[in-house]
Amino acid sequence: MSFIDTLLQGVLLGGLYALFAAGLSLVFGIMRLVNLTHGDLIVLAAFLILLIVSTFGLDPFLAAVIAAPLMFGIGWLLQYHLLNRTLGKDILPPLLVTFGLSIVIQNGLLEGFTADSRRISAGALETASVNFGGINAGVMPLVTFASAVLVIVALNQLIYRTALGRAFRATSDDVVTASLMGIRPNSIFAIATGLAMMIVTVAALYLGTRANFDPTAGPTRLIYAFEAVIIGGLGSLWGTLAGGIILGVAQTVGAAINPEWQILAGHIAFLLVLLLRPRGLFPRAVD
Amino acid sequence: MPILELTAVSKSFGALVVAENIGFSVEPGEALGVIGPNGAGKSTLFNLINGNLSVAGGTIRFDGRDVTHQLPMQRCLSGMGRTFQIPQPFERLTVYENILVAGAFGAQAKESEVADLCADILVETGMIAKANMPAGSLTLLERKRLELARALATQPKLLLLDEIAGGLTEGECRQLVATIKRVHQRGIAVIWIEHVLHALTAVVERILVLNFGRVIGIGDPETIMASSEVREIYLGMEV
Amino acid sequence: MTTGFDTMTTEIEAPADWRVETRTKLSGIFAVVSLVAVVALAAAPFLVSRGVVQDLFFILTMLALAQNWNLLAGYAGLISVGQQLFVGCGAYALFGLVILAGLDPILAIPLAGLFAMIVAAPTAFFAFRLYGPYFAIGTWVIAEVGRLLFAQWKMLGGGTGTSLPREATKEMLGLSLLQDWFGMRSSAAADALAYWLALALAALTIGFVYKLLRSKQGLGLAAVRDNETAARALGVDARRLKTAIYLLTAFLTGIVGALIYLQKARISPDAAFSLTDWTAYVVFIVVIGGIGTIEGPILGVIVFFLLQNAFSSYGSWYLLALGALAIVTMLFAPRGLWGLISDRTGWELFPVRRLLKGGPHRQDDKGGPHG
Amino acid sequence: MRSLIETHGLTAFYGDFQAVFGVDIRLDAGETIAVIGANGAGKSTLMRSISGVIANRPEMILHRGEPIGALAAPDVVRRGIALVPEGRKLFPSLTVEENLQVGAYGRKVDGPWTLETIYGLFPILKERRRNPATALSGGQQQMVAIGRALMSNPDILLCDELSLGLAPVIIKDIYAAFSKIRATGAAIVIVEQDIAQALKVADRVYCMMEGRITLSGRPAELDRADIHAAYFGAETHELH
Repeated sequence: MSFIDTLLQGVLLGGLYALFAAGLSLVFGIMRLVNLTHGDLIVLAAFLILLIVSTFGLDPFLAAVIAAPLMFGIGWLLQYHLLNRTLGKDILPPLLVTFGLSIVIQNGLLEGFTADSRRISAGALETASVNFGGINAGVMPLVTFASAVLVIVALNQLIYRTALGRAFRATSDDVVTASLMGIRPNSIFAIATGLAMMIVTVAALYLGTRANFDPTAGPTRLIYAFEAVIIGGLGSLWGTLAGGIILGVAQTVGAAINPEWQILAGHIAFLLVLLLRPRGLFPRAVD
Repeated sequence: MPILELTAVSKSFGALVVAENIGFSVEPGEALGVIGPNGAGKSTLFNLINGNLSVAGGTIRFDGRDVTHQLPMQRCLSGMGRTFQIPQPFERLTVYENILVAGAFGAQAKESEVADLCADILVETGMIAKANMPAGSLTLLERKRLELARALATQPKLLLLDEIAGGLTEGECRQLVATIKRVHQRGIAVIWIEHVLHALTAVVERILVLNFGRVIGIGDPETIMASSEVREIYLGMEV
Repeated sequence: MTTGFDTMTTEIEAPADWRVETRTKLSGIFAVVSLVAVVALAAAPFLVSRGVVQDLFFILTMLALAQNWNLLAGYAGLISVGQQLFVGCGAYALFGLVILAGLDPILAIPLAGLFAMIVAAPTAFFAFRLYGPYFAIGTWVIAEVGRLLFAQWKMLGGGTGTSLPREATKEMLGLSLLQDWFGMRSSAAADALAYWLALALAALTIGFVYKLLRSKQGLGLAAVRDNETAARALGVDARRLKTAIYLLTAFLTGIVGALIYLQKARISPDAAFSLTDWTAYVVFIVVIGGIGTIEGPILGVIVFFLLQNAFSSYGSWYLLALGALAIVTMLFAPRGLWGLISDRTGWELFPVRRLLKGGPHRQDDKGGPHG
Repeated sequence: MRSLIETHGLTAFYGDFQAVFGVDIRLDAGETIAVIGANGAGKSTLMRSISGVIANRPEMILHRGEPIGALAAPDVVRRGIALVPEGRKLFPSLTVEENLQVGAYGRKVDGPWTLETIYGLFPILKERRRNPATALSGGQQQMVAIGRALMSNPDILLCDELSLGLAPVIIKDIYAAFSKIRATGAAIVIVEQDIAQALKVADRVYCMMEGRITLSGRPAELDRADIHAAYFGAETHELH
C-alpha cells in the first residue's frame, strides 16, 4: 500500500511541476525563447501573492486572482520592451539577457523581502486530506493537480480553438508570413509571455502555500520546469504534464528510499530520458 | 568506372516528392549540365549527392565507394566539392581565410602547405583584390565566386556547381566559363546546375533535364535543347 | 582550350612570394608590453601587501575561468551555464587526493584537471543531445547532479564540506624553498605560491587560446561558428572540434577550481558548485568585456573587480546592478567594451586574421617592408 | 486618375547587397500586371518591398498617393494589399481551413471573399479543410495560399511565382481561377517565370533583369525577341 501511496504523492507533485513547466513550454513553443528567468518569475509571483494576502488580509486564492492580471502585465512589458529585442537567429542574446535578468530579480527580491523563508497560509486547507480506500491524499496536492489539468485543457482550447491561438501557431511556424496576415509578431509574443505569467501565478499560488520559498528559490523551479518539458517532449502540453508526473514520481520514489536522494532521483530520471529518448517521450510529429 | 553513380534515388518532404527514382552516372573528368524549372529539385539533387540531405531510397556511389550513408564531411574529404546556390560564406573570416578553411580541411593539409595554392585560386577566380576583406562585406556575385573558389580549394575530383553564373555581366560570364573550362580540363568532373544556358553549353558535354524531381532527359546539349518537351517545360514558351 | 572564350581569359601570373601574416605592429608592441606586465606581476609578492596579492589571485583565477568560458561560448558556440561542475569537480578532486590519498596539493592540481575532463566526457554525451538554449540548461542540470553527488560523499564532509589539513598545505611542494630563499613566512609563501600558479595558469590559458585560434583547428572553429553547414560541407569535423573544446575547457576549468580551493582551504558542495560564483560572474565578465575576443575577458575582469571593490558592500544591490549592466551591454553593445574600443580604434591586441601579402598583384600596396 | 500603386525609383537591399535598382512600376485599378524575369532578377524582392516585408524609404512606394514604403507588413495588409508569397509559405501547424481563417486575422472587412466563396472557387479545399496544409499536393497548397490572401478581401493581390514547381495542367487550373478573382474588381500583380502564362493573363507586362526594368508594355505590343533579350540578356542565340 505504501508503494501506491508514494506513487500517488509523486503523481500529485507532478501536477505542481507541470504548472511550473506549462508557461515555459508555451513560450518556447511560440517564440523558441528559453526564458532562464522563468523560475524567478514564479518566485516573484509568490511574493506578490504574499504581499496581497498580508496587506489586504485576503484569501490566497483570491489574492492569486488579483495577482494574475498584474503578472500578465509584467510579462507583457518584459516581452514587448526587453525580450523581443533579443529574438533572432543568434541564441546568445536571449540566453544572456534572461540570465542577467534572473540575477536582477533574485537580488531585487532579496532587497525587498530579505533572505527569510516565507510561506503563504492557506488555512485549514493545508492539512485537509481525503481518503480513497485507505490511501490519504492531501486536498492541496489534489487541487494543485486539478489546476494543472485545467490549465492545460484551457491552454489547448485557446491554442486550437481561437483566432488568437491560430495566430500563435502561425507566428510560431513563420514570423514573416504571419506578418503578411496582419499579425504583429511582437504583440503576439508579448501576449504569449503575459499568458505564461498568468500560469506562473497559478504555479506560484501552490508553490507558496505548499512549501517555504525564498528569493533564491527560482533557479531550482526553472530546472524542474525544464526537466518536465524535455521529458515530455517539446511542443506538447500534455507531454509536459506527463513529464511533470514522471519527475514527481521519480522524486518521491527517490525520497522514499533515502530522503537525500529526492532531487537527485529526479535529475537521473531526466538524464535517462535524454539517453533513451532524446526528443522526449511525446515529441510533436514535425520539427 | 563512373566517378559518381546514382541508382533509384528518391526523397520527399511530406507529400512533396523532390526526387523520384533518379539514376544517372558521371564519368571521371566529364562535365554534366543540369537544367530544369525552378522547384524542379535541382538543388535538392545536390544536397542528396553531397549528403546534406539523406536519401529515402536508392544508392549513391562515389569514386568506387558506396557513400549513401556518409556525412557531407566524409564525402568532401573523399573528393566531392560543392557550391551552394545561396552562398554560405564564413562572414567574419576574410575571403582568403574562407579559402584556407576549404584548403586545409577539405584537402586535409597543413595551412602552410596550401597557402600558396589558395592564393592562386583567388587569382584564378578573380577574387585576389578582395583577399583580406571580410567575406560578409562581399556582394552577391562575389559571394558566388567565393563559393567556387572554396570548392576548388578542397581539390575535388568532382565539382558540384549550383547556379553560379546568374546575374553576371557578359564579360564576367566569359571569365567564369573560362575558369570552369580550365578546371574541367585538369580532369576534374563537373556537375553544373545553371539557368544561363549559353554558359552551360560552352562547357558541358551532356545535359540532364530535371522536372518534378524526375529525370526527363539526358544527352548531348543539341539533342536536349532541340527537344520540344524540354523547351516547353523549361521556358514555358515556344521560343 | 580552343574556343572563342579563351581570348577573355584572365592570365594567371606566376604568383611569387605570397606571405601570410597575422601579426600587426600593434600586436608586436603589445606582446612586449604583456611580457613586461607578466614579469611585473610575478614580482608582486615582493612588492605589495598580502591583501593585494590575494586580490590579484582572485582576478587571475577569474580571468582564467573567463577565458575558458569565452572559448566555449564565444568561439565554439557552446553556451554552457554549468561550468561550476568543473570548478567543483577540480576542487573536490584536489581535496580527495590530498586528504584521502595523501598526495601533495601541487601534484594534485593537474590530476584534478584530468578528473574534471574525465567527468566532462559523459557530460558531453548527454549535453550534446540538447540543442542551443537547451544545451545551456542541460549543463546546469548536470552541474546540479554533480553538486548533489558530492554532497553524498561523507568522507569529504557530505553536505557541510570539509577543510584541507594544515599540514598538507604547510608542506606543499616548493614552499620550503620559498621560505629559505626569500625568507617568507609560511602563510605568505603559500599565498605567493598559489598566486604564481594562478599567474602562470592565466598567462598560459591566454597563450594557449591565442595559439589555438591561430592554428588550423582555430580556423575550423571560426568557420563552424560562422556557418556550420558550409563548414561540414568543406570537410570540417564540427562535432569533434566542439567536443575537443568542451573537454579541454573542462580540464583547464578543473585546474582553476583546484587552485581556487587550495587557496580557500575549505570546501562545501554549495560553494564549489555555485552557479553565481563560477558561472554567473564569469558570464558577466565575458559579456561586459566582449564575447568572442581574447581582449574582452581581460578588460571584463578588470571592470568586474573595480565594480566589486567599489560596490560589493551594497550586497544584493551590487549584484542587481551587475546583472542589469550585462543586460544593457548585450542589448546595446553586444560585442562588449572591447568591441566599442576596437570599433573606434581598429586595435587588435591578439590578431588572428590571416592576411595575404605579397605576390605580383600587391606590389603597389601600402605597408612598407613589413607588409 | 491616380494609380493604386506606384513605385518611384524603388531600391532594395539585403544587408549590403542591392537587389533592386531604381524600379518604377504602376498598377491601376482593376488592372492585372505581370512582372517577368529570370531567377535572381529582383522580382520577388519587388513584391517583398511592396508588401512591407522589406523596409524602403516611404516615398518609394505610393498606395493611392500615400507613401507606404516604410510600413511594416501588418500595416500594409490593413490597407488592403495582400501577398501570395513565393513558395506558398503555408503554416504547417494549421489545417487548410485554419490557414484560410488566419488570412483574415489582420483585416476583417466585408467583401466578396469568405470561407464559403473561397471553397466555391476551389471546391477541393472544402473536402480537405480538416487536413494539415502540408498534406496537400503542390497545386492544392497554392490554392490555399491564394485563398488565404483573398480572405482579407484585398483591393490589390500580389502573387509571387504561382506556377513554381507545378505541373502545366495544374497551372492552368490555378490561372482559371484568376478570371473570377479579377471579376470582383481586385487589381492583381503576378510575378512569373512562365512567360507564356504571364502574357496570356496580364494587361501590361514588366520584364526585369538584374534588378532593373528592361522592358514594359502591353503583351500584344511586345516582340518575342525583345522579351527574350530582356529576359536572358544577349547571347541567347546559342539556344537555337
